[in-house]
Amino acid sequence: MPIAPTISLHDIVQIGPELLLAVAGLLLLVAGAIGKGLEVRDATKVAGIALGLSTAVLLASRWSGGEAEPAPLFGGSLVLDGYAFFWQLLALASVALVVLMSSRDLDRIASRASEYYALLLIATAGAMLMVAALDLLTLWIALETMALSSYILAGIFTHERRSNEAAIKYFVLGALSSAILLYGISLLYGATGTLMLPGLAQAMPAALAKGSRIAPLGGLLVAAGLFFKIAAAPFHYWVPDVYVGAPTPITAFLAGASKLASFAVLGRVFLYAFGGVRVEWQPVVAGIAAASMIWGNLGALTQTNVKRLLAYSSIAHAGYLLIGILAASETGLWAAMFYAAAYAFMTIGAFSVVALLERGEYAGQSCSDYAGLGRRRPFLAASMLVFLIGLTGIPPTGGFFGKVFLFAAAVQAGWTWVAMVGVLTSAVSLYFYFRIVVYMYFTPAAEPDGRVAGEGGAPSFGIMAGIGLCAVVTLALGIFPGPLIAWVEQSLLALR
Amino acid sequence: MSFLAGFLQENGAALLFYLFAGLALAGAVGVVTFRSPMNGALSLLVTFLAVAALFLLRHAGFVGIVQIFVYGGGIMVLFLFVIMLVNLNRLEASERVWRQTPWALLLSLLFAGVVGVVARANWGQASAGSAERLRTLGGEVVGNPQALAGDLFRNYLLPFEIASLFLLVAMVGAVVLGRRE
Amino acid sequence: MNLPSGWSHWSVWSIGTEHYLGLSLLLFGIGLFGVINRRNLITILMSIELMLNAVNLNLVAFSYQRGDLTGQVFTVFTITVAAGEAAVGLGILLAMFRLRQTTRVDTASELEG
Amino acid sequence: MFDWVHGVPILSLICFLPLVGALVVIFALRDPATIRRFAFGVALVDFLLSVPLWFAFDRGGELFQFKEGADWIPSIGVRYELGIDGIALLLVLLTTLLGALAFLSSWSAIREREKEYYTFLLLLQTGMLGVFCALDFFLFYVFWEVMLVPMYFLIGIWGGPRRLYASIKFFLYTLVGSVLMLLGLLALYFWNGRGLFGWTGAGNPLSFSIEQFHRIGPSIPADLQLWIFLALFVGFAIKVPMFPFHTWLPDAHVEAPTAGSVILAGILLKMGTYGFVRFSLPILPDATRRLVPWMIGLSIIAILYGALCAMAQRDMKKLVAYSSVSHLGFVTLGIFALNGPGLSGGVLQMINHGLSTGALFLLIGVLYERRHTRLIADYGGLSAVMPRYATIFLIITLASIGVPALNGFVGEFTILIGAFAQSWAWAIAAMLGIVLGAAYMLWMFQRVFFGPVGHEENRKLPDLNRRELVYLLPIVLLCFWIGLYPKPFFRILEKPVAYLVERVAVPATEGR
Amino acid sequence: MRDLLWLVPLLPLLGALANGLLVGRRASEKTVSWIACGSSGAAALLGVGVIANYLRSGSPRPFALSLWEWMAPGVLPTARGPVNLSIGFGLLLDPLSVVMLFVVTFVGFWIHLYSVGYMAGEPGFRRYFTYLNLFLVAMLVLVLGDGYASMFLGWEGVGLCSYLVIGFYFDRESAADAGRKAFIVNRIGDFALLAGLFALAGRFGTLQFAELSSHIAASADALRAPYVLGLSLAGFVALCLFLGATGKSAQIPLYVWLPDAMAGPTPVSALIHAATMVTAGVYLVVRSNAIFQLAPEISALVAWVGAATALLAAGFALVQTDLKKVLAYSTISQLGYMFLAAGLGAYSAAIFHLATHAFFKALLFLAAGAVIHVLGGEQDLRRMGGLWRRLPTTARTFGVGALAIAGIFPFAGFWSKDAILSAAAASGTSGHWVLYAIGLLTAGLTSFYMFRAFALAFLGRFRGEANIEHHLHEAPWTMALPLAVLAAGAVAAGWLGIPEALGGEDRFGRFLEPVIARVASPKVPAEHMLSHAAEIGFMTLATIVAAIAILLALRIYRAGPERGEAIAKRFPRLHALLVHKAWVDEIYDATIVRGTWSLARLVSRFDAGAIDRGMVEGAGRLTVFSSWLSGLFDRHVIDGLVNFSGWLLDRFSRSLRRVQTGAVSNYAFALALSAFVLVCLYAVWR
Repeated sequence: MPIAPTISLHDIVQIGPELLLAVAGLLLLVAGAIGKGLEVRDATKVAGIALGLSTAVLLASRWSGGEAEPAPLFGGSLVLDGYAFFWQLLALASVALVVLMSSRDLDRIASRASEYYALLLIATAGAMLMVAALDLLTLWIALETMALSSYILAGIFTHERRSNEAAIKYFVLGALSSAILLYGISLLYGATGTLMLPGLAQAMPAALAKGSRIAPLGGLLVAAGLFFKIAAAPFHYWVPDVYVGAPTPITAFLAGASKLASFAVLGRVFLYAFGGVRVEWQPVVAGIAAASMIWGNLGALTQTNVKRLLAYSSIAHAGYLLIGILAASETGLWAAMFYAAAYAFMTIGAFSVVALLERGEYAGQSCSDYAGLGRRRPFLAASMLVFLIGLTGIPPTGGFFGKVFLFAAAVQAGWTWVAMVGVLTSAVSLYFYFRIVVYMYFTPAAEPDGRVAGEGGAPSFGIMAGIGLCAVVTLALGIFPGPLIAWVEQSLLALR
Repeated sequence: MSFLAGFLQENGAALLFYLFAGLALAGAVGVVTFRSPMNGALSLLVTFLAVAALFLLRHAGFVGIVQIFVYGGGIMVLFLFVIMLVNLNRLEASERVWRQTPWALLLSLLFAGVVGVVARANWGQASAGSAERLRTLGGEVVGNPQALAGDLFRNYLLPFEIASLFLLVAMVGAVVLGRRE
Repeated sequence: MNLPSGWSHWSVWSIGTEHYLGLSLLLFGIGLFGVINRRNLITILMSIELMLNAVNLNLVAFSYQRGDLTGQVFTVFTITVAAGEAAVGLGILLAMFRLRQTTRVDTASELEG
Repeated sequence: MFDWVHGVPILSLICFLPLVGALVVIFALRDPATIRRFAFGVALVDFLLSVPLWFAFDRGGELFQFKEGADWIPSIGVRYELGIDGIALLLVLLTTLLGALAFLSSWSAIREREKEYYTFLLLLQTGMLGVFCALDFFLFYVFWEVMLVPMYFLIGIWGGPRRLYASIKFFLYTLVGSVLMLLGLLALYFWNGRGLFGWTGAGNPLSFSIEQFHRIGPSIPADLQLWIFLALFVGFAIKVPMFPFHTWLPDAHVEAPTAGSVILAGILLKMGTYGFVRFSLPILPDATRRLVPWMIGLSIIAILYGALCAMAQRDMKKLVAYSSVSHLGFVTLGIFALNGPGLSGGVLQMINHGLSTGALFLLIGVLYERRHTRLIADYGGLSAVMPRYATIFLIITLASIGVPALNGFVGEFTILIGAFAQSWAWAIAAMLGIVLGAAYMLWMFQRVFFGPVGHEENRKLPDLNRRELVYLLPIVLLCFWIGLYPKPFFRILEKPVAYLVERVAVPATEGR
Repeated sequence: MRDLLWLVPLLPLLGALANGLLVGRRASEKTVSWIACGSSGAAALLGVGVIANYLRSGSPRPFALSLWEWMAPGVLPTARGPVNLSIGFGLLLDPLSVVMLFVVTFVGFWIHLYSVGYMAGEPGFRRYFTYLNLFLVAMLVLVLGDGYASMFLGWEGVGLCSYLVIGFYFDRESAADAGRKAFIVNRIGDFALLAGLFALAGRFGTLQFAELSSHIAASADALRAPYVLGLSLAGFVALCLFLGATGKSAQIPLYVWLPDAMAGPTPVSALIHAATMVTAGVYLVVRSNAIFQLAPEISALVAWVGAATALLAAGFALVQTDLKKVLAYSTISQLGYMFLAAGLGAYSAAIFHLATHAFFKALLFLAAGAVIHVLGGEQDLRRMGGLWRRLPTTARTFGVGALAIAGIFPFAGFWSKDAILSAAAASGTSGHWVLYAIGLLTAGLTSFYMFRAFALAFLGRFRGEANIEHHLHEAPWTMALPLAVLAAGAVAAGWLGIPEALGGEDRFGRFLEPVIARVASPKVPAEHMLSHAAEIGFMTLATIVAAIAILLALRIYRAGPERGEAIAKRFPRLHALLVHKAWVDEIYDATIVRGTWSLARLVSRFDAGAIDRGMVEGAGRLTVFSSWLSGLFDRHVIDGLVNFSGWLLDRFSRSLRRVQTGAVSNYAFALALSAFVLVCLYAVWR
């Protein structure tokens, strides 16, 4: 008997941006395999063009879509609602910034440039799909696609011990958490008989009302898997090691696109699928958020390696973002989205600076390597200053507004103690963020002429442009947050 | 004798389940206890095959076959290949993290135990199983593979496509990571 | 075949979802133990496969219990992903072996703190 | 003559002129001498721009004047809203004046990294002015926090030997305070809207408008008021600083460069007390009344404690820093006396303290520039070497210890009248601080200026030069003006103070 | 002419400004002295004119000149309802301020003139005259102020100028110390004074004398009602004001600053620490007499403190060897007299003595200054002697002053001292006979120490160094003229107040009458209840005591200090007590001063230690520690757990010797543990 397809061409067109990325990835692979392969510059260009095109298609399809909330695609596997659109665009933007900062590092693995970009693009496609996924299967497979790419990218410097170690750790722990997540999905499926998020949204309250314990158990295990992905404590053990070991652009990708896409999924699952049983999971999320903020910030306090410090900061920021989910309100969600956007630019900017200053596998990552940066490279130092101010949450940066709104949501929802933890830990965070500032501005450079030996020549235009862009966006979000807020407010999930 | 035959007839499925479950567990225990990776890989194969049989017992014929092909065939070959590639002679015995062993044991048991205890209360609350519907497509009984294909390509086409992307990544990854500079 | 409901109706000889669930939990636990306790990356990879198999058992059992094919479909994907993960994991292992002449993960503990 | 200021967005101009100046310094200027002159020019123009406010301000008119407004973040009701009342007007003038003088004082003191220095100083100026001009609580908060960064750098780069410690301590302290204040602010915001957890709100459209908060404030339930008050209190009290939140102050003061100390003592500390009169009192009258004994108690402790600490100091700057703790204790005492004399005295004392302590730091800076030490023991007999300097130092010292005919007296006198009207015991306890104040200030003065010239290096110290006179004399003149004829200041405070008293008025007691 | 009253303080102010700011450092002494003397002289002349004008108007009604509104800090809740507090700055001319105005400008001008000669050649000439003029301004504001606030401006102003001139020789550590001591001791008094003012303001909502007097008259009973500390409001205010007065007027317990204040130049001592400023306390009490009358218990306290101070200071003066210190204690003692009078309700007598004292004490100081000047700064009486011949003018004028202070008929002191002693005898205050006896004893002591000083300085032979003896010469006319004028005053000033008993009209008392409030008070009877005969009897008694004391002093000290020292040896304890001024300075130093300093150091250490390091850095350290802990968590705690398990297992099995670890395994363990904990927590919750 023939199988009637339920999928139209329309649906295929709708995932055009992701398809474009996948196709570009394939092209890169093919081109890389032919003859001597692609030059780094050319590969970068291809990746950039693919991202640009993808963005253009995404925007075009969004604007042509009109105001009405779009219907689910692929038989309910995918929905391109405003929420998905926001995160997809954010993922594209952060990956674009990652591409801008990549070219410098790629000199070390010139022969793998095309694979590198191909994997990056496919990971992006995975991230874009998972934020739009409407059933757990699609969500999980997209997540796995992104994760697998990340494992490889983290270890792509196969001849470098640190990169390899990062890959091992990330892979082992990632696979373990993935198994836990999967086990949770299987339990959820068993308890509710559905993998569709809308179905879960209806089934969960019913299951709980009937006294089901498998359903919440499955939900918890799913949450644990996602907490791992967003690097929330105490599922964060991989973060410092992997962030330090991975090539810096990939670290930026992990801290940016990967983390944020996972967060988007977490938001969709918790607020939409489990939205009806929020009282069940709110204490868990509160605990995780508080633990992340405390652990991340305290862990960063004694770090001297900037990359590692930023890794711990990334843990802390997972906690801040979780406040938005914890509040389970519109305010909380849009605050988290706003903060995620600001955070993406701040953290990728900061990692870009790290990428620019590091030398080889080990050198140039310590705080003391930033000594005198304010004089040596005023632009770089000033940009870093902006990022650090933003990460601390001081105006006039986007980070400030994000934190304010998140704490506001927590206060409004009655989670004042979490907000307290948040404000106090962000005050603590000042201490380590500004240690870098101290080195940049208050400590004279080690070398009398201000040039540090081996510090990588003239920086490429791309990375400088990326840093500048990040700084400008960070500031712009701090001075005129209105448009972004208006946008995210229209991109909210339908909360239950 | 007839008691035995009757018993077998009545409880054959159960006996088979216990047989394969035992095999699966034994294989699993072998994986985590054998010092030699080669022995571990062979025990893993036992588990794979036993699990495939357990699938069949639950009317998941297609999945069972896939399990045998992919796990028993592909993945196992991959493992063995790598084990040989990295030169078995030079490959150290797979030692344990001894200091962690009791804790790991405790944790694993507790994990399974607690989840089991928590879930226990719900066991059997769901409706009865039905093998029929696992063979039905559009109201017609067509057989498990066809029914599964119907479901897969109608409702889960997108994940299927993404899976292809996933496999591409896996392939590229294996190449990139395995390739000598 | 009516499934008994609750612990008191549990029967040794009528195999229900709970049997599969129990087996799967045991497999999952053993796999977890392997991941935690073994130092050879190959064994760790194999243990992860065990855990995924445990998940598959769950899915198939639930699929049968509910008379719903989705579980089986999911199992197909799980197997696929398991294969992919194995491939990449072994790739990483190869790279590791090339760098360190060993597959013991405890040799990769340079990054700490 | 000054009516034109009503036609232009004068407050925005005043607030953002330094910012524009900072941008120019960053991007357009290179030569240190040019930067110096330019930055001072900007500050001076800013001051000149703010002077017309004094004349154009309608003493009997609206509470808030020169209002400007524009939507900023419409979706959450944040508006860019500026406006000043009499209290803010005085503080704005103080800021622009002290700012300009601080710029001038840095000309010879700062000889490295001038570009950054003046950039930060100008940014700081914008932040402080914004705090005093903002009529939107959120905007206020943004300015409040923005200001931390330049101050941090001023201490951290151009400060003394323990600058790193001092700068991060300053930053951490104030940041902790302000983030807690933020929680209070948010509670107000939500109460104005739909409410927050236990409490049903007023149901108004979302807004951070200070005037709106003033309107709804008294109807906030008393227990919520208490919580909000405490949250705001931490923020303000750290800034003031009130005992026991004061320990950042001596470090920050001592390590900061002269201009930094001047601005820190002269203006930054006022933001805390300004916060009390702008927010705590009118918005949370019930909580204020309830906590008055605590606030007064802390004020008195601060007065005595600061004075006693000051007595034991060997470093001039540290001494003056602790004296600030004591003096600001008077300010908070006056504010929480909750009556006319107390409040207007408190506000006036904010100005007075800004002038006299600012001048003291300028003077110490002059000495430090010549001798590079601030230890009292390294001086002695300077009256003979630097008579002009000694004279001005004496006048400022007297102003600071509250000798009549100088500004300090007017403030302390009115504050104490107000405090005495509330409770004779409070006033008497606080007055002990006056005695101690005379003791430590005169002790310092004597050790520095009297006696034989003990150190050979001090024999050849040059007296004040013309530039130094230019930035010191205006303060001296103002001290005398406020000391002898403070009526214009009281006149300008009349309306806002009456408004505050009306908000928090306690029934008249039997004069105790 | 009266309308020019504002010019009286303004003229010296202009002089001070001119000298201080305008003339510049190279101005000649001549210019400076012309400006200073000119402005003070003009002020004195103008003052006389104003006074004449006021007297001629014939009306006792005070003439008020409101200059500007000083402080208007808003509405104050007072006992009579909310009052829009307005504190004005203005001048007031009434009989009391007329007396004070005259004394201040008159004595002030002559001391200016005297200083021209005395200070010639000093390096701080210009500074000196600036301070002197400033002092005159402040003192004029003090006595002319139309309210407590204006008065307080002058009050603090004179304190400040006193500080400046005491520390005039600032390169001497002792002078600087003395200046600071004066200022701070005065501050302690001011502290109390301010409290009194605040109580008044809190009760009536005003500080203007005119308004206050009407309010007080209207609400006498309310003022007597209990207020705080067991006192009535009037008692509280009176106590506060009196404490303020003890500071400025060097009474027990705050007199310690005055002897040290002699570190300043002598003319300054004459002007500030004898004739004018120190009398401000008396002026304050008399000015506030309405309140004191309502607080009889405080009035009695005033009287007793005054008497005690008078006696004690006279005792100290007996043994001083420093000429200026003798005069300083004499001043304290005489001020005690004035307070005695004021406390007994004899306000006009107090002011009368104040006025006469201003003349003769200024005279004594100036004469002493002339001696010291001539001797090149020598102040020790033991190194003087025999100057009667060498310095005839100085010696004779000093003698006049000494006779005046001793209260010998008909010198000025006789009349004023008599008024006080009569008041004491006639007073209704309990124990007034004791007060009288103290007064009489003090009079005797006064005569004794004064003539002791006279004898030691002017009689006998010169005991100083020979080379000084050759250069002894009489003072220049600028110094001699003031001496002569003041001597005339010391003789004649008392004649203004010849009591009715001796056929006079007590014009002085009559003149002051409008200032003395008539608050009905059962305990304070009207003055002068003694019969004329009794009064004459008391006068005679006092004169006899004084005369005997004079003769005794001359007998003992005519030849030199030796006989006196011999007598002192016979009373070693008493002598030590007096020489060491009853160790009051030492006691204050040991308790209050050191106590405060120790407290300050303690607090400072507490601040640096407990508050800062303890609380803040403790929190900081806790943070760092917990960060270290959490940093270690990844590294050590998990491992520690593992170690612990290893240790545990070691007890069971020796086979587990090989202890190894792998980081990824640990992470995986922790990850699984976290998930497990989540599950467990959930299982517990449900």
